[in-house]
Amino acid sequence: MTKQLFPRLLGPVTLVLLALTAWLGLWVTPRDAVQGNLVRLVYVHPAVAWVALYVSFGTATIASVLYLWKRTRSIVMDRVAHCAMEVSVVFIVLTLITGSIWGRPTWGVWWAWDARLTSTAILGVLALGYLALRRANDDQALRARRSAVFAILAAINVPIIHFSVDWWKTLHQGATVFTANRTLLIHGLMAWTLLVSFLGFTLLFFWLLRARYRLEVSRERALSVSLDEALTLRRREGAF
Amino acid sequence: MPDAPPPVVALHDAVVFAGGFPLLSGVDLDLGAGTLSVVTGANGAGKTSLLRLLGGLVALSGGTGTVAGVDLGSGDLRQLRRRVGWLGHEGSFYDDLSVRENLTFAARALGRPTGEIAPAVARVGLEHRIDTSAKQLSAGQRRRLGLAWLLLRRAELWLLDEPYASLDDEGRTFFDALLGDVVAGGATVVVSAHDPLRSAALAPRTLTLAGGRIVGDVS
Amino acid sequence: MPDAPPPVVALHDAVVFAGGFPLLSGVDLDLGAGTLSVVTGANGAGKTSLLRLLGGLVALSGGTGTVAGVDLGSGDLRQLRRRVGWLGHEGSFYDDLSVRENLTFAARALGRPTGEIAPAVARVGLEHRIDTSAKQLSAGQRRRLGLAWLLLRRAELWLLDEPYASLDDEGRTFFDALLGDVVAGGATVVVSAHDPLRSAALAPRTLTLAGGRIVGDVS
Amino acid sequence: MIRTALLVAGKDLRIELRSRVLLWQVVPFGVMALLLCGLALGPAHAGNSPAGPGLFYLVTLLVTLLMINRSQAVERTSGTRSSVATLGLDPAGVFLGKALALAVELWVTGLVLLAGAVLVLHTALHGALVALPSIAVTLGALAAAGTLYGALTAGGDGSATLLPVLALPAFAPLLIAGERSFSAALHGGALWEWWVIAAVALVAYLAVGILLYGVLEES
Amino acid sequence: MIRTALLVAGKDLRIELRSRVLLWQVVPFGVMALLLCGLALGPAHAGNSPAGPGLFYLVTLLVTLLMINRSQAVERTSGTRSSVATLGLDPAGVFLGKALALAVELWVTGLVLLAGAVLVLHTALHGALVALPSIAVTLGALAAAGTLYGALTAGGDGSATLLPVLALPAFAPLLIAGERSFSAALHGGALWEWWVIAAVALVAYLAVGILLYGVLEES
Ligand code: HEM
Ligand SMILES: Nc1ncnc2c1ncn2[C@@H]1O[C@H](COP(=O)(O)OP(=O)(O)OP(=O)(O)O)[C@@H](O)[C@H]1O
Ligand SMILES: Nc1ncnc2c1ncn2[C@@H]1O[C@H](COP(=O)(O)OP(=O)(O)OP(=O)(O)O)[C@@H](O)[C@H]1O
Ligand SMILES: [Mg+2]
Ligand SMILES: [Mg+2]
Repeated sequence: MTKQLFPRLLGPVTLVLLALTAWLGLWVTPRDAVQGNLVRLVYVHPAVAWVALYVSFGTATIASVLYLWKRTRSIVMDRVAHCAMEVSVVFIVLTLITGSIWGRPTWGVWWAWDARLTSTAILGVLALGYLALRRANDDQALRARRSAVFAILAAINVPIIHFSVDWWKTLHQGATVFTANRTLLIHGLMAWTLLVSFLGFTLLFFWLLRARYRLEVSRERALSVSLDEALTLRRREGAF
Repeated sequence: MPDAPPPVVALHDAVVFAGGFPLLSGVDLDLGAGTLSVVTGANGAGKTSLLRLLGGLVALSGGTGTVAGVDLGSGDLRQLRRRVGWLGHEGSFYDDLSVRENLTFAARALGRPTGEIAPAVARVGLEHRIDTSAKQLSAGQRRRLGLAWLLLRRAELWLLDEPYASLDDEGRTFFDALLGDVVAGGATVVVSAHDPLRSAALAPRTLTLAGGRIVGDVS
Repeated sequence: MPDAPPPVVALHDAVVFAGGFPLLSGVDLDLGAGTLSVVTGANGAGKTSLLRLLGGLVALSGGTGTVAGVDLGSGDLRQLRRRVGWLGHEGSFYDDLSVRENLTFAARALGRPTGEIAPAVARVGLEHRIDTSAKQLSAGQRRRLGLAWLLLRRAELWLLDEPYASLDDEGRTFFDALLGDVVAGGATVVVSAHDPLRSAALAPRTLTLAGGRIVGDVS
Repeated sequence: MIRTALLVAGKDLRIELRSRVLLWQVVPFGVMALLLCGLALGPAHAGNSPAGPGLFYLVTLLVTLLMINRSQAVERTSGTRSSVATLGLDPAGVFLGKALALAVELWVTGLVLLAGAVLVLHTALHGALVALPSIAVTLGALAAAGTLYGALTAGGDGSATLLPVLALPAFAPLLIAGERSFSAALHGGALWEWWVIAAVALVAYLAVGILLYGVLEES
Repeated sequence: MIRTALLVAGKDLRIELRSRVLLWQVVPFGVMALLLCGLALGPAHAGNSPAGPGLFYLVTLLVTLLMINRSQAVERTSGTRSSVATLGLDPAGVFLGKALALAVELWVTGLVLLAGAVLVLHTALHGALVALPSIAVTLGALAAAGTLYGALTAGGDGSATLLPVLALPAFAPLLIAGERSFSAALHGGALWEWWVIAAVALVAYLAVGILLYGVLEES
């Protein structure tokens, strides 16, 4: 019962949280003295970036590690890694877009050669590279192993992105929402709205991941039906 | 209690897919140690694919199989490959190295004394080409180099894909003699071929493939 | 006055060097139109090299030669290649293109109607592989694709290097029939082979090579 | 000649579509290189930087080298060469066709890179649009020159490494001309001079290719 | 493991000696690229220019990409793969051996390029000598990473183009570290920090390679 309840609630809860974020972010919270209405992007951009870096890329990396470890090796892990990486591309692109939209009025440019921005873009190319690597190999097992290794190598970029603001003094905001010792710097309504947005986008990721995974499974099921057909056809080849 | 030695090859309903196409569509096969089998069948029947499966060069997609004690589904295919001697359609060496250097590499990799190289080369009749680089060899000479490489191997399981192709008469005679020696030495040999073997003395088991399955089995 | 038609192939003391090694060491050869010749000889005797010379794929280093009216020394080898049908040791197509696309390319390049493709494919028995890409074909299927490619060519001079290798029984029978047709149609065919041809009806001239020279000639 | 050119170009583009190397590999490579170059320049330099056109062409150069290799590799998988050589295609047509296919691929990649430059390097959109015809011509010239040099280096040992050595000096003037005319489009200045140089180079390389491609093809 | 490593490294270096790709193609390419870069900088900038180390490493990067391709291509000519796979070599040893061979080649090329930088870019000789150990470590790390990424992309469609996409982000930090420590050697500054980064990267890549190379090899 509960086992079925959770996935079924995932979609509605996500929608409610995102709607709540929109309502709180657009109507309830105040304008900022300096940034004006632009500050409302704070309810989108950090949450999307968080999902892109840690939740989705992290899921892909963990699944890859689990695939490579002999005891937990299974096609499920490979599929999860693949699907999470695809969703990750979406969130990285969203991070870049929301960041650019925010950057245009605040920094006066759509793009700057800031360490965080560049490394985020490189992470996007790496995610695309992962998908390209998958395409380049036909053999299922080899593809799974190679892409898992690559995902892990690519994940080194995530901490680099995170610390880039400290290592290179840059344009991009430093850690403003959470400081190193995990205390919230912003207070009141804004903090709650932020929390809701983080939750909402995180759930959105899992929702998308689940949808993508099911698509993959049904695709594979269709494939295995066609494989069975191919098998009978092949056997018939020898019949005459 | 154990009456018979375990078979070297034991496949049960083995299926191999490549790019959605079934190369093998359910093969059942048992081969004992020290046996010689010839696999025949029309073009595209799956002979090469069967040999590749036995050599651990492709993975099993369905069914079960054990070769030389290694489980094809869950075992370490690299272990298997070490014990297999493979001769493919095309010669398989470093093109830029000479005959001698190729064989030295193989001997070192296998931990064999390099003293065995000269006799192997002489046996396949490449003495006067020993310092020619592999890419300059003719088709039959490449095949002979492959045989010399196999001679160094002393594998448990020999997989030979159309070994006769592009060998001349003398080469085929020599090859038949070699097969006899190998089988007598206790190794298992699987040969794919379109013609029956030359030497009647070998009396192999003949497996006929069609559509990725075994449809005939005559010993 | 002219009593006999000029020979299609006329070599006089032809020598071919590659990297300082004589592949052919003085070949004298005359072949008339509409004849079938089989070149045999030990591995490394120079069979492939002779065919490559006749196809304009290597240059003459010494002696003289004319093939299909083109002087090998001073003529336009491209002219010659246009008139030659070549089937090499290994299949020779664009690996990423399907059987159909490869043949369409050839047909277009030769200015043949694409309507001839389907019959050619059917004739070599590749109908059910027509949309498979060339790199996925088995060894024998590649050989068959090569034959289909040749069927489109309608060349004057056919050069076939070990065509039997990796063809199955049915394929060889078909191939013999094809040879009969081609020779009857007036084309000249040179085949290199290690076995005698299947069909006794063909009655070819047999040239034996050794050490880059012709040492036997039986018709 | 034109028919052959279209045939060859169609074949090359079809292989490209089939293997998706351009889409999945070359374009991401270009974007990545652009990003890294931007990073290397550092924040101080970015922002409608005068280096924009230079970087654009530098990355284009790298991409071109990759694509030329690919364009030549297609022609020499296993036995493709002998077979296609015996089609006796008009070399001028082959040259034009391969250059055309390469140009199409370069134009597509160039558009993506241009978009990247506008977004990432803040190259002015208007300037980029003004520069478009000059870029098209320069990339065309690059394709013609690249095909020529590709044929020059193809087939030998390690041709992938020989190509850049020979081609770089030839490409350099093209790149400089392209960069100047792009800069001129951005910042105002004599646009035509450099435009004309690229156009002359295009015509010259095409002429040389049409005349000499046959000589470059291996015998 | 060490024995296998030395065997494989010896084989790779011997092939390299035999084919002379390094001597005749890679090194000239590097020198050429260095010259063009110097030219692009213009006379104003030349003369112990601060760009020296950056250019040196940029050229090294290009050279490395070429050499990785070459190092992998050697393993997959026609049938090499199946035969060598059946030698069952220890993958950790293969990785170490190939990385070692690549490192040796990179060191040789690096020395030539360094000499070129001193002569052409007027990089101070003394500084270059001080930088030597750091360059050696950086190139070693590059070789280890390159071997890893080479295996990752090997064999697939268009691996030559996939390699740079995947490897560039991994190489970039190495190059930056190398460049900084080279600059520090020239102009004074903290040498050790960057040195340590390169050394850590070297050890990390070696460890990853030893652990995971077997996973990357084709089945
Ligand atoms: C294309 C441009 C941008 C990109 C690619 C980008 C990327 C990122 C990434 C990857 C993070 C997550 C870092 C982490 O959690 O470790 C992040 C966080 C954040 N970004 Fe951006 N960003 C961009 C522009 C902007 C702009 C213009 C602003 C505001 C002026 C901004 C404000 C923030 C804030 C406040 C955070 C949360 C910081 C924290 O709590 O650690 N970003 N961004
Ligand atoms: N990736 C693939 N996709 C589709 N079909 C494939 C693929 N790989 C192989 N095939 C097909 O698998 C079949 C089996 O090939 P295999 O090489 O095992 O045949 P074979 O018995 O060795 O034939 P031959 O006598 O010609 O060597 C062939 O029909 C081939 O076309
Ligand atoms: N570049 C070269 N340097 C030295 N020897 C060479 C070179 N190229 C070819 N050879 C030699 O030339 C000889 C002739 O080769 P060719 O391929 O013509 O023989 P073949 O009769 O076709 O043999 P097979 O029956 O094995 O196909 C071979 O002995 C080969 O080793
Ligand atoms: Mg076969
Ligand atoms: Mg031959």
